[in-house]
Amino acid sequence: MASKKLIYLFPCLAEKRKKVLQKIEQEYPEIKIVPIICAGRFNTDIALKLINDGADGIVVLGCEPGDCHYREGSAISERRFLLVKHTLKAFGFEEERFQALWHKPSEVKGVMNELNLFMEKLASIEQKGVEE
Amino acid sequence: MRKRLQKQKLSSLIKKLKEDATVIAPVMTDKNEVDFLPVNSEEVILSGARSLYSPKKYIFKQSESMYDYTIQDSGKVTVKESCENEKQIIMGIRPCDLHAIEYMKEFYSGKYKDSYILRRLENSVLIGLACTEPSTNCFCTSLGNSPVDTDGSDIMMADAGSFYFVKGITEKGKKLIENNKDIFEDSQEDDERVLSDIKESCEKAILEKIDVTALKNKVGSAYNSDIWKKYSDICVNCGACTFNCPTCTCFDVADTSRSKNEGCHYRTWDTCQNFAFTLHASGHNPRSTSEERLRQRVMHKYQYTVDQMDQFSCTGCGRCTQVCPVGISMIAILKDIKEVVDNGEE
Amino acid sequence: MEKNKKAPSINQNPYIPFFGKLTDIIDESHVTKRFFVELPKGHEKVDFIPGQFFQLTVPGVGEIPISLSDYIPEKKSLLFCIANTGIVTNKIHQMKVGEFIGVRGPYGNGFPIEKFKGKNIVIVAGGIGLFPLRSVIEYYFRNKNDFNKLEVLYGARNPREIIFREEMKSWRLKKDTTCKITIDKPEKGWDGNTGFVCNLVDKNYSDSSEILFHCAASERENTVVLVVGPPVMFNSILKKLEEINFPDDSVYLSLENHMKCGIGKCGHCNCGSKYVCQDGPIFSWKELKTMEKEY
Amino acid sequence: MKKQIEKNIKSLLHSIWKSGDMAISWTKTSIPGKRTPFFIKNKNQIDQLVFDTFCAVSLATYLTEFNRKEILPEDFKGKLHITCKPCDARSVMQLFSDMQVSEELVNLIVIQCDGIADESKLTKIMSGYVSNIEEENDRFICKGIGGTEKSVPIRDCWLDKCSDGKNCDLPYYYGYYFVGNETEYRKRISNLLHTKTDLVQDTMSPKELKKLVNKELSSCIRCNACRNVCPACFCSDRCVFEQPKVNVKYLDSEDASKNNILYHMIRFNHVAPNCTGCGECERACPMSIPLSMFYKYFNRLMWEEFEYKPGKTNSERQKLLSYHLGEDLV
Repeated sequence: MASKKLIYLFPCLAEKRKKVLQKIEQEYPEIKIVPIICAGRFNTDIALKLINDGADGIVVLGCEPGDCHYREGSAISERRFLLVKHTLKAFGFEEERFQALWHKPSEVKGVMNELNLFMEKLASIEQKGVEE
Repeated sequence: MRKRLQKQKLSSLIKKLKEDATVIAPVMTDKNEVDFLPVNSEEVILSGARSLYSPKKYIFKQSESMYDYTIQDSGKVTVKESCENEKQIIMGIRPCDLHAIEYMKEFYSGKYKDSYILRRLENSVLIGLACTEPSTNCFCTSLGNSPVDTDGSDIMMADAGSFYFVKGITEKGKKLIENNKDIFEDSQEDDERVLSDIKESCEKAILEKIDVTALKNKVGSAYNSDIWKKYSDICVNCGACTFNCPTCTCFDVADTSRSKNEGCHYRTWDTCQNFAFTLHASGHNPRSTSEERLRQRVMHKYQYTVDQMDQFSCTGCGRCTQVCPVGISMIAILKDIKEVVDNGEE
Repeated sequence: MEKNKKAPSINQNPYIPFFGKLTDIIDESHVTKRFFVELPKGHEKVDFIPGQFFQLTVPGVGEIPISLSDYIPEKKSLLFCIANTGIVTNKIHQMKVGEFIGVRGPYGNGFPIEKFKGKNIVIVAGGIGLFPLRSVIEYYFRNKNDFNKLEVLYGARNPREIIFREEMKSWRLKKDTTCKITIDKPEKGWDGNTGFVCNLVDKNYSDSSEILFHCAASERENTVVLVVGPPVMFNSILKKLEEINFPDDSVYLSLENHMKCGIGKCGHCNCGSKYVCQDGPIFSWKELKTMEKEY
Repeated sequence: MKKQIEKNIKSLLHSIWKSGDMAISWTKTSIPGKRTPFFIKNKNQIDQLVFDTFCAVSLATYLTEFNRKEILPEDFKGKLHITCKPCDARSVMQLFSDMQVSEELVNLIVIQCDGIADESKLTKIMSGYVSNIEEENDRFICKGIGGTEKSVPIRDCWLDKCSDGKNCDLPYYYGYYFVGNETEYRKRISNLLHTKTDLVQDTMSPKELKKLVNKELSSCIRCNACRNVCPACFCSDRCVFEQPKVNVKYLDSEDASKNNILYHMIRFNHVAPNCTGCGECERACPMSIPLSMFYKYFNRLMWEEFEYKPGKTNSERQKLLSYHLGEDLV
């Protein structure tokens, strides 16, 4: 049952990220890609809203902390994302639904690997839900 | 039409009524509070003081859809009105809440008629219950109401020890009694005295009494006084008072979309204590301070509706005082107003 | 106002709009546009008094009150002039010809136009306040014989925000009509008046109102002043009018409290014991003096 | 004992009062068991203040409202004295460290507290309203409106946070006055602080928890009481929920219960880094929603992840919203 998943990807708009995004579009056409300026600029409330409205997963794709074009951008959001995960947990959503991926803009393989893992996790959550 | 209902027959009455309507009555929730909820049969609580939550939510819902829209491919929009026609019977409403429903009925009529609420009122049978015990916050007698008032109800009940004294008030109520006449018994001649007994004992137990009726049309003169500042300092402008108030009628209207072409237009409760309530699109806010918003709430209850409809829109249930997280008491405000008004007259 | 309409029954739901087609959209200034809405079958006839407003709905976005600028019976369409200020107006600005917009109304009391007959009309407007007054101006020209002179005093923030530019030129050419425009601050390429619109009702100002200050005293007595604009603006106008002892029952203002339902139920526009949407939005200065200052 | 503390507060205030000062404290209302905040604007009002077992309202909330309204009188030129229970004192500390209120302005008076009772809990225990309450040692002697009389242990009416004891520690701050016996107080709470409590988040599966959250929050009426009494919610009129022009309308669903979950999720997501666990939200909630099940979780999270307890000192910057280059992550 891999059909009809609602997954949002928020990539930061580093120049060299185009290649990855193309690849993701090819492999996972169901993922909705919403570009943002920087992962540090990501409004975490939106993640909460989307998941509450029934999205299956949210992925934020940003540069490694310390490597961010805006210096502290992704580092500060790393901490905030931790809070989002715990907010989800506290309210009875699976925290795995929210995931931040930190990669160099030019990297493709690593991103795809992690994305695969993420998709598998989502599938297993669903499996669990069915079993229960 | 006067009848008796033996207490053990109550559950069979509810069972019978449930056949063609939802029966709503005060029950004990798992948080140990009395609330109006749809009931099965036995757990109904028809004793003690009025419930913390009013039955307003079954007439004026916290949020309700007003219409659904669909945008067709041609761009045309079709609208489907949300229309509830479910019958409901609300039991155990105390006179203060009955007054509130009566007020609401009048407010939502007028030149333009709020069809959602009026339709729901038409589909409901309201069974009142004479109030045997006040809460610490009650002050209905201050507003000229009494714990055994029947206006607003279709049927009035009163606890008379082993049985309930039942009185059909409106046609709707009398019909209901007629349909279930095997459950009711005929009443004795002096049963009516129950009401006056309850009235006497209940009124005696009310802690606070201040003659608000004498203030009718005079509350407005306290508009510029400094009592508002005293309370607005403390007030946190949360709106718990307005949402728990049985007569607060304000609502907000908004649209939401379910998909690209579908969605609904709905309304939710709103409160004048909210900063954004009066905010203009330009950024100007007529009631930008806490003081003005608190004054609006009090003035609206005791002056503005007197101007518009010649009645207070407060029934003295005291819920605003009870739920206030910082302990602002409506009676204290009224006492201050009275002082200001009296001083002004001298 | 005589409202000879029958009171509707419960089943006539006043909250349900009907949908009209946008037949034409014209850019007015850089933040305002004109929208012509064609009335659908069954709703062609509109009993409307200048100054009344309609509730416009964009499905899925929201509902807002907008004053009617004109009703064109020949074309069976309504003219709304809308500034881009909030979420809903922004959405309306993005709409294209052929799309549908929800309309219900007209609501409010409108200007007591019958009372104005045989009098001079002075219109004072700031910014987009001229939009609702356009219906009065159109009414004036259609029933020219009923009225005396007309003067439009208009203040805009800057020349780019001046609305009804072309119309104003044509109004000026007509008999008995004057138009005066002012912008808030001096700007390159503007050789007209500068300063706030309240200057135009100041007797010491060089280019002040013709009817109020440069005509016979009897003319001034036979005049009504209609003011529409933000609260800051109309308060300063009222101050100026107070200085010349202008009678308060000949000044009419439009309040623009936040409204949601348009029919006096939602409580947002409550101001004292009045609901601005139902008892207003047009109030005379005399009424306003007795009301709480919550507008 | 309590009478003595009240007396001490009054005499302390009298001794430190200078003209132009203001104080925030509690006073009685006409309703038994209800205390209301009280703004003392001149010296002869000091004697009206009350401190007893029912002073539940946290006065720290009012410090957040300096931006919102003019609570200071026009002739204010001195200090703002604020009486606090130890748990509220930590909220004040948090406001200091978030730079919401200047330390120079506020004079903190911490009062020894042996647990605060909740009037609504008393009503529930009595299963009726009370017309008169008297305190005797550690019991309330209550007289019901119907005429019944009952003695109730004070401990049964305590606010949840008082029986837990996790919020009772004093902040590390040199500048407060303590009314009562500080060493005795510290001794009493020292063994309370490290009790471990189980949270629903640990014991329940997400699905069960979701059900529970759904059930509890479906009764929320969105009156904003939890937000407005929260000392950590200092955005007042500029709160996200009150922005008419926000592009994303967060709460636009006609389904109220779904909406409520989002409201509380966003609220906790915003305040969790500053939440001292004062429990005001739960106390203020007119629908008795057990909001503690959420804030306790976040309190523990802050401690476990960052060794950070909001409100511990007046200068520690909260960890979730600040970052300096080179600092360790998480």
